[in-house]
Amino acid sequence: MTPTTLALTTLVAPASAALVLAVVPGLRSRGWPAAALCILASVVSLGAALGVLSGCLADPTPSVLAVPWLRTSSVTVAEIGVRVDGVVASMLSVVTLVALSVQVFSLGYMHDEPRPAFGRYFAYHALFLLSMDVLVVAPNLLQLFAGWELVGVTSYLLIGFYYRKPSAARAAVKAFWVTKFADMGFLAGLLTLFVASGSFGWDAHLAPGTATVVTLLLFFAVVGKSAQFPLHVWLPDAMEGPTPVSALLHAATMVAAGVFLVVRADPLFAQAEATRTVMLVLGAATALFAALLALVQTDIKKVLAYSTCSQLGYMVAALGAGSMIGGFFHLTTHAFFKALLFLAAGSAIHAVHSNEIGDMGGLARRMPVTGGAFVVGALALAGVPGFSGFFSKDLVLEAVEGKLASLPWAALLATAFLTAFYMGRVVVVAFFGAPTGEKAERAHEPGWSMRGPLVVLGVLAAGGGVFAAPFAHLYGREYHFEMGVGPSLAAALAIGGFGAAYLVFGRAKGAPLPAPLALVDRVAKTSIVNRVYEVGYRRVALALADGLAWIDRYIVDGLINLLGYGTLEAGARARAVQTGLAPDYVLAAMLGVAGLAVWAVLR
Amino acid sequence: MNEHLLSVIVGAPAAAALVVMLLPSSARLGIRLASLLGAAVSLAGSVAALVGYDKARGGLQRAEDYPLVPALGVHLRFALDGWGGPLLLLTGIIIVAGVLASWTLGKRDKEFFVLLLVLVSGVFGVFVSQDLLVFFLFYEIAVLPMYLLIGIWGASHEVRAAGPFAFVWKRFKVGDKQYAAMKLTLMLLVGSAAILVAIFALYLQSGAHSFDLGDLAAARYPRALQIAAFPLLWLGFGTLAGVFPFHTWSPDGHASAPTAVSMLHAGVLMKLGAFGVMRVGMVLLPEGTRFWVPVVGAVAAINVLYGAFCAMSQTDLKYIVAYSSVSHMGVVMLGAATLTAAGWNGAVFQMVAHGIMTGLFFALVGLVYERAHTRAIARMGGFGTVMPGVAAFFTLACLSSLGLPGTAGFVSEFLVFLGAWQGGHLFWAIPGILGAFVTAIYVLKATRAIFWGPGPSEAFHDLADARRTEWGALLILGTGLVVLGFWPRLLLDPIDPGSVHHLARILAEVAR
Amino acid sequence: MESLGFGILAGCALMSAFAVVRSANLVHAVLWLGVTLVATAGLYAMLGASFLASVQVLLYVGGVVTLMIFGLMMTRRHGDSGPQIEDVRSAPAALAAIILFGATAWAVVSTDGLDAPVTPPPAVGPAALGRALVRDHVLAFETISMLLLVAIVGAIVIARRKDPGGAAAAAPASAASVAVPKAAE
Amino acid sequence: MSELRVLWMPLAVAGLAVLVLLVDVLAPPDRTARTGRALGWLVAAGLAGALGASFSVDGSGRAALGTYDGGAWTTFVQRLVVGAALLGALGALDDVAARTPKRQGEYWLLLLASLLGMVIVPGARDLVLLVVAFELMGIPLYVLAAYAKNDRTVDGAQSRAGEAAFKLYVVGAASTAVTLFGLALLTGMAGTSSLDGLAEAPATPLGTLGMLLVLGGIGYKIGMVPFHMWVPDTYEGAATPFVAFLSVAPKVAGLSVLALLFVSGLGVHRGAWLPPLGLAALLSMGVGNLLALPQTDLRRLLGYSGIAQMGYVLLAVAAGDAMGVGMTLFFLAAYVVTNLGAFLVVHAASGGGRGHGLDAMHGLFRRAPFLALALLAFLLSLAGIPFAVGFWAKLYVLLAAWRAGLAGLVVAGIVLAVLGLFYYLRVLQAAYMIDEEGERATPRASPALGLAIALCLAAVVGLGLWPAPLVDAASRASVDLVHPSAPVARR
Amino acid sequence: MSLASCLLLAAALFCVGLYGLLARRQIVAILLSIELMANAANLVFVAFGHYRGGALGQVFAVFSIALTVAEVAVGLALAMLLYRRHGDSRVELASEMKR
Repeated sequence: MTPTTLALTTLVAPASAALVLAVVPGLRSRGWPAAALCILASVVSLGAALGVLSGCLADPTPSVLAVPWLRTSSVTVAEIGVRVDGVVASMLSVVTLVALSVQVFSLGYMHDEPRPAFGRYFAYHALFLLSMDVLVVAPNLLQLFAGWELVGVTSYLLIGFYYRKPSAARAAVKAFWVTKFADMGFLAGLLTLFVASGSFGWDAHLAPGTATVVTLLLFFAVVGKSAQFPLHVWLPDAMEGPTPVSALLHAATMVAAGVFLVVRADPLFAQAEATRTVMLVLGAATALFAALLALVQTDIKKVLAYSTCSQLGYMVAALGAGSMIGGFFHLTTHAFFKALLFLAAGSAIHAVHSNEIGDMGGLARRMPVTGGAFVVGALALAGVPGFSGFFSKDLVLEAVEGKLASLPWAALLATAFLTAFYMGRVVVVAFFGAPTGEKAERAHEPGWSMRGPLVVLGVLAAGGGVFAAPFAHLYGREYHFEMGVGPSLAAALAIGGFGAAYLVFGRAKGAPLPAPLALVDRVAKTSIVNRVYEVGYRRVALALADGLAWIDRYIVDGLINLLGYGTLEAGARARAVQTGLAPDYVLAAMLGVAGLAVWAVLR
Repeated sequence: MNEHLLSVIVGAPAAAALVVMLLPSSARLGIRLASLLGAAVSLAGSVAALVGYDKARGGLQRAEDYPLVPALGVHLRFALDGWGGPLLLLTGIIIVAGVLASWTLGKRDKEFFVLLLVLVSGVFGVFVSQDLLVFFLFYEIAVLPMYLLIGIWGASHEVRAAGPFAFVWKRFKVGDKQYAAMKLTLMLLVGSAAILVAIFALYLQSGAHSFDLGDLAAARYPRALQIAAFPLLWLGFGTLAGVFPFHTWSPDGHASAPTAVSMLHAGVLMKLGAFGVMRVGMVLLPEGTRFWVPVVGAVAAINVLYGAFCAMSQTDLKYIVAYSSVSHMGVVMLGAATLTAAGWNGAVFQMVAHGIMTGLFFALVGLVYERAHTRAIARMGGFGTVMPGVAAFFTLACLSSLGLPGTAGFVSEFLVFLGAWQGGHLFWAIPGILGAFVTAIYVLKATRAIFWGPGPSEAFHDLADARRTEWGALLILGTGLVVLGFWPRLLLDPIDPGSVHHLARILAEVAR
Repeated sequence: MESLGFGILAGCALMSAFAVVRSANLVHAVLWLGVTLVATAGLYAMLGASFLASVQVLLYVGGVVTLMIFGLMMTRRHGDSGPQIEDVRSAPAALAAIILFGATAWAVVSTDGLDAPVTPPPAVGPAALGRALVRDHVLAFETISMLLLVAIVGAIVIARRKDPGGAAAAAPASAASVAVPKAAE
Repeated sequence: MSELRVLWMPLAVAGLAVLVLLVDVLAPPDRTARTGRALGWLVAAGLAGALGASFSVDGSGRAALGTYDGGAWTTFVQRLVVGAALLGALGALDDVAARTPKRQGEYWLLLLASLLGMVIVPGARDLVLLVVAFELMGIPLYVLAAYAKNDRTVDGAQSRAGEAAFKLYVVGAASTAVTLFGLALLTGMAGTSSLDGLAEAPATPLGTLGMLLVLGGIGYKIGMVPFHMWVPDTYEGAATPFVAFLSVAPKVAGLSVLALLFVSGLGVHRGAWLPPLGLAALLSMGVGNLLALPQTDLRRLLGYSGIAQMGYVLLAVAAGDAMGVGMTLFFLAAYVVTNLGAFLVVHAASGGGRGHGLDAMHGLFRRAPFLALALLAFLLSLAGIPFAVGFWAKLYVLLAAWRAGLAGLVVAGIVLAVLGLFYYLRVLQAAYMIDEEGERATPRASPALGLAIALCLAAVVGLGLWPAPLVDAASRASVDLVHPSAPVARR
Repeated sequence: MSLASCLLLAAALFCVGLYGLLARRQIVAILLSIELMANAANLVFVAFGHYRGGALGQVFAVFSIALTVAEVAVGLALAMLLYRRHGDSRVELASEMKR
C-alpha cells in the first residue's frame, strides 16, 4: 500500500465506524458493539499510521493525493485529500496511538454508563479520531481548518457528554465559544492567505507585512485551540467531560493541534519574525502563569489541566523561538505522559469517586499500577532526567536560550521548577501518605482494560526520549544530546521541585497551602480572566443583543407598524367626509364641476 | 416528457393541488398521498434537471416557450440556467420534507395542502422563468398563499407593548397570527409594487416588446433609469429576502406560521427575494448595480450582525430561528454584493444551504412545539433525554448555521467571505465572520437550554422523539446538509457556470 | 325693442328663479318656477322656437308644475314651516354657484365669434323640427319613448304602497334559501 | 333590412322587454314565488341567447342615418353589458321572485330597459342618441335601487332602499342637468351633434367648458371622485343582487361613453381633459382605497373598492390611444365578472339573514366552501393577484397608462393597490380565519345564484390563466373605435 | 339680445338652480332647482339653434324636456317614498347610511 492509501485508511476506518453507528439503527444504543467497532477502527488507523511512519522513515519524500473540492470560475479553489510527509507521519502515529489507548481505557472507565450513552461515547470517539486525522493529513490549510473545526465540535460533544449536568453543559458551550472566537482568526488568515497567494498552501512566499498578518491571524486561532493566555479559560472547565476525554482531547491531541498548525505552516511563520516573537513571549508567559495556577488547584484534573496549559506554553515558546522539532517533540512526549497522567488520575478518580486530591491519599499502595503510572507520568512531566519530558524540555530550553535577553528562558526554567513542585504535591498527597477517607481505603486496582493502556503509555512516557532522533530525522534535522549547563540546570530544578514538594506536603495531612501560595490561590479564585469574559458576554454582547432586539421590535418594526397605523387612521378619519347627507354629496359633485369649469377657463 | 421537464416540475404541485381540491375532505390519507406524490414528482424532476444540466455547455438549457399574451410579448418561457437546478432541488427537498412534516396536521388539511402546493408551484415557476412578467406572476403566487397559511394554521403569542409607538399596539394585535399574516403579506406586496414599477420601466424603456429576460438584458438602459430602478428591485425583492430594515415581517411571520409553512417560507421563499435581486436586479441593470452595490453590501453586513444579535436576545424558539434567517440571508446578499464569482457561487449555495438548514430548524422547532406546547426556551430543558433524535438533528442544524466545515453552511459562508475578501470588501467580510461567531453563541445557547441540562420537568409529560414521517423529513434535510458539506461540487459545478454567465455582463460594465 | 323684450323676460326669469330657491313657502316656490318657465318660453319664442315655446308652456307649466304641487301636497305635513334654506350649506352652495357662473361667464366672454353671423339664420319651423325628430333622430326618438314608459312604470313601482304577495319581512334573506341547522332549533 | 341587422342587439333587448311585459300581463295572476321564477329564467335565457347570437351575427355597419354604428367595438361592449345583465338576472332571480311574486315583470322590464340604454350607448355616434340612451340606462336604475323599499331586516329595521335610491337619484339628476348644460355648450359651439363632427370642431373656451361639464356628468355614473359619494350608500341600501348589476353594467356603459366621446371624439383635445381626468383617477384610487380600509359592511367596502377600481380604469382611458381603449375594455370585462361575482357571493353568504357585515362571513369556509372559494378568487382578482383575471386587468391598464406617459399616476396606482390588498384580505380573514362553531346558518346558493357565481368564477380563473383571447378581442374592438395610427394630440 | 347675452342668462339661471340644489333641504325644492338647471340648458340649446341655424338646438331641447319630465316623475315618486318612510321629506332624514 502506498503511503497515501495508508493515510487514507486512517480516515476511512473511523469514518466508516462513525457512519455505521449513525445510520444503523439500534447499533449505537447497544453499547458494546459500538465500542468494539470504534476500537477496531482505531486499531486499523493505528496500524495504518505506523505504516505511514515506517514508510516515511525510509523515504521522507512528501506525497499527495488530492481532488478538487471547491471550484469557482472553473478554477479549483481548494482541494481535499491526504498528504504524507514526516510531520504527518509522526503526528498521525501519536494521535492514533493515544486515541487507541484512551478508547481501550474507556472500556473499563465508562462501563457503568447506560448502554446508549456508552455507544454514543464511542461514536463520538470515532468522530473525533476522524476529525483529528482529517486535520493531520490535510494537504492544505483549508482542510486543516475543516479538521480543526471538527475536532472543536467533537470536543464540544465530549465535554458535554454528561449533558444533564449543568456544569458540563456550560463547560462544553464555553469551550466551543472560546475556540470558535479564536477560529475567526484562522478563517480571516486563510482568506488573507488565499487572496495574497492564490492558494491555501503553506509554502507561499508572501510580502513581509502580509506574512505577519496571516501568521498573526493563524496564531490567534492557536491561542484559542492550544489554550494560551488569555484564551486558556475553557481548558480547566473542559475537565467536566469524562476523564479519558480529558486525556485524549485536552491533554494529548486536540489542544496540540494548535502546535501542529504552527509546525505545519512553518514556512509561513518563518517569514514572520514578529509573529514568532509574540509567540515566544506569550508561550513563556502562559507556561509560567498556568504553572502558578496549577500550584493552587486541589482538583487533580484541574492541576493536570493547568499543567497542560503550561506545557503548551512551552511548545509555543519553542515554536516562537523557531524550533519546530523542539515544539513538536515536546508535543509528542507530552502526549504520552499527559495522557498517562490523566488516565492514571482517571483510574484514581474511578476508584475514589472524587476529583479532590484531599480525598485520596496512599493510593499507591492499594493501586500500584495506577500509582506507578502516575509517578512515571509526573516525573516525565517534571522533566526528571532520563524520562521523556527531560529530553523534550531540553530541546525547548535550548531553542529559547538567549532569545529576548533570555527572559523567556528564565521563565521556562522557573516553570520547570514549579512543575516539579506541583506534580510532587499531587503525588505526595494523593498517592503516598495515609488514606484520607473510607473510599480511599477501599480503592482497588481497575481491570486490565484500564491498566493496559497505563502500562503502554507509561513505557512510552518513560522512554519516549528515544524518539527524538527519528523524529528529528523526519523533520530533516540532526539530533544530538549534550548534558550542558541548561539541561543540568533543568534537571536540578526538577528534582529540587520534587524535593520541595516532599518537604512541604510530605508530613501534612491533606494539602494545606503554604503562605505564599495562599496568595496565589486568592488571586486564582478571583479568576480575573473569566470575569472579564463574563462581563464581555453579559454586559456587552447580551446587552447589545437585548438593545438591538428592543430596537428591532419597538423602533424598526414600530415605524413600520406606525405607517400602517397612520394609513388606517387616515382612512378612519377621512370617513367623516361621507356624512350620509345627500346635499353634501351633491355639493361635492358640484364643487367638482366648478373645479372642472375653472380648469376649462384658466387653462 | 423530457423536453417538458420544467413544465412538469412547475405543474406537478399545481396538478396535485387540483386533485386534492377534488378529493373529499374526509379522504385524509388520499389528500396526503396526492400531495406527497405531487411534491415527489417535482423533486424527482428537479433531480433529473440538475443531473441533466450540461455543466460544460452552461447557459440556458431545456428551454420551453408557450405564448401567454403574445400581444404584449408575454410568454411562459421556462429554461434552466446553472442556478436553477440547485434551487429547484432545494425547493423539491423542502416541499417533500414539508409535506412529511405536516402529515399529522389535524385541521382543515385539504385547504392546507392545496395552498401549500399552489405556493410551491409558484416557487418552482420563479426559478425557471425566463420571462420577467411570468417571473413576477409566479413570485406573487408564491407569496400570497402565505397569508392564509399563517392566518389559519398559525399560532399567536404575546408581545408586550412598549417603546415610543406603543399606542400602535392598541390598534394592532401584535403577535397575533392574523396580524403576522397581514404584515407579512402587505410588506411583501409593497415590495412587489416596487418590483412592478421597475418592470414597467424596463419593459417600456427596452422597446423590445418582450418581457424575455434575455431581450431585456440586451437592451441598454440609460444610467439614470438604472440608478432609479435598481433600488426598486433591490428593496422590492429584498423585502422578501429580509433586507434590513424591511425584514420585520420575518420574525413575526415565521414565528406565527405552522411548521411546513415556516420551512417553506424561510427555506425557499426568502431565497426568491435574493434570487430576484441577483437574477433580475443585478443582471439587468449593471450600471445601477455598480452604483448601488456599496450600499447593498453594507446593508447585507448589517443584516448579518444585526440579525444574529437580535436572535441572541430572543426567548422564543421560533423567533431565534427567524432572526437567524434574517442574519443568514444577509450572507446571501453579501455574496451577491461582492460581484465576484466566488461570492455569487457562495450566495447561491447559501440559498440552498440555508434553505435546507432552516427547513430542518423549523421542522424540529415544530416537533418540539407540538410536543411541548410552548416555544419559550426558558421553560424547556433536558429534552435531549426524551428526544435524542430531535436533539441530534437540531445540533446538526446549529452546526451548519454557524458554518461548521463538513456542513453545507461552511461552503457557502466560506465562498461568500472569500468573494468579499477578493473584492477587497473587508468591511463587509469582517462583520460577516463576526456574525458567524455570534451565531455560534446563540445557537449553542439555545441547544443547551432546550436539550441539555436536567429535566424535562413534570410539565412535559408527552414529549416523544420524532415519529415515522417526521423521521423522513428530518433525514432528508439532515442528509442534504451533510452531503453538500462534504461534497459541495454536486451543486457548485452547475452553479458556477450560471454565476459566471450572469456575472459576465456586470463585470464588463464594472470594468468599463 | 328686441333688447327690451329680452331684458324684461330675462329679468323675469332670473328674479323668479331667485324666488324659487329662496322662498320659504314651497308652494310659492313651485309657482315661481312656473313663472320662470313661462318667461323662458317667451325667450324661446323670441329665439324663433315658437313650437318649443308652446311645448314649454303646455308641458312644463301645465304638467310639471301641477305634478310638483301634487307631489308637494303628498309630502307635506300640516303646519310644516321649518326653515327651508339650510344655513350651514348656504355659503358653500353660493360659492359653488358663483365659481361656476364666473367660469362660464368668463368662457362666454373669452370665446371669440359667438355673434359672428349678424343676421340670424332662418327660423326652424315645426315641420323641420318634426322631420329632424322622427327622421334624423329616429332612434333617439324611439329610445325616449321607451324612457318615458319606463319612467311611468318606475314611478308607479316606487310610489306603490305595498307589493302584493311579497314577503314583507326579511325579504332579502329569501333569495338564498336558508337551511337552519337542527341544533339551532 | 341591413339597418335591422346592424341594430339587432337593441332590437333584441327591446323585444325581450316587450315579451316579458306581455308574459307578465297575460300569465295567470295567482303566481307563487316558485312558478313565478319562470319569468326570470325567460329573461336569463333570452339574454343568454342574445349573448350567444352576438358571436354569430355580424352587426357591423352604420344605421339610423349614421347615428348608430354596430362594429366590433359596439359588439364588445354589448357583450359585456348583456353578460353583466345575464349574470345579474341569474343572481336576482330568486330575490325578485320572493320579493314580488306577482309583479316580477316590472323588475325585468326595468332591468331590460336599462340594458337597452346600455346596448345603444356604445353604438351611438350622435350626441342626442347618446344622451337619451344614457338616460334610458339611468332612470330605471333609480327605480330598481328603490325596489327593496318594503323590506324589513330580521331585527326589524326598515328598508333603506329608498334612501339608497334617493342618493343615487339626486346626484344623478344634478349630473344630468350638468351634462345637458355641457352638451348644449359643446354641440352649440361645434354646430353638430355627430361624434365625427366634434373631432373636427376647433377648440374654444366655451366648447372646452362644455366638454368638461360632460366629463363631470359621466363621472357620476362611473362613481369617479368627486362624483362618487352616492356609491357606498346606494350599494349598502339597495338590494344586493341589483347592486351586483349596478356596480358593473352602468360603469361599462359610462366608460364606453368616455372612450367614445373623449378618446374617439375629443381625442384631439386631450390636453384639455387629461389633467382633470388624471387627477380624478388619482383621487378615485386614493379615496376609494383609503376609505375602504375602515369599512365593516361588505357592500360599502365593495363600493369604495369599486371607486378605486374606476380610478385604475380611468388611467387607461387617460392614455387616450387605441391601446388604452383596448385595455379599458379588458379591464371592464374583468371587472364585470369579478365585482359581480363578489357581490353575488356577499348576497349568497349573507343568506343566513345576518346582514352584510364582515361578521356575516365568519366561518364561511366551513359553512359554504364553494362560496368561500369563489370569494377568494374574486377578492384576489380585485386585488390584482396573478392568475386571476384582475391581475391582467390592472397590469394592462397600468402598462397602457405608463406607455402614454402617465408614469407618475401609474406609480401612485401601484402603491395604492397595496392598501386595497389590506381590506380585501380582511374579508378573507373573516371568511377563512374567524369561526364561531355552529352559530350561523349554512347559506346555500340557489341554482340560479350558484350558476351565476360559478360562471363568474370560471371566467375569473379561466381568463386569469389564459387572457390572450380576451386581450386580442379587446384590442380588435379598440382598433375599431380608435385607429391606432390616428393622430392623437399629445399634451 | 345676442347669443352671448342668452348664454350669460342661461349660466345665471343654471347657477341659481345650482344654489337651490345645494342649499334647499326639502326634496321637492331640490327637484325644482334641478328643473331650473335643466331649463337653463334648454335655453342654451335654443339660443345656439337660433344663432347658428339648424334644427339641432330645438331637437335637443325637446329631448331634454322629455328627459327632465321623466326624471321628475321618478323623483317625485321617490320623495313620496321617503315621506312615507320618515314622515317628512327633509333630505337630512334620509341619512341613515354614512361613513
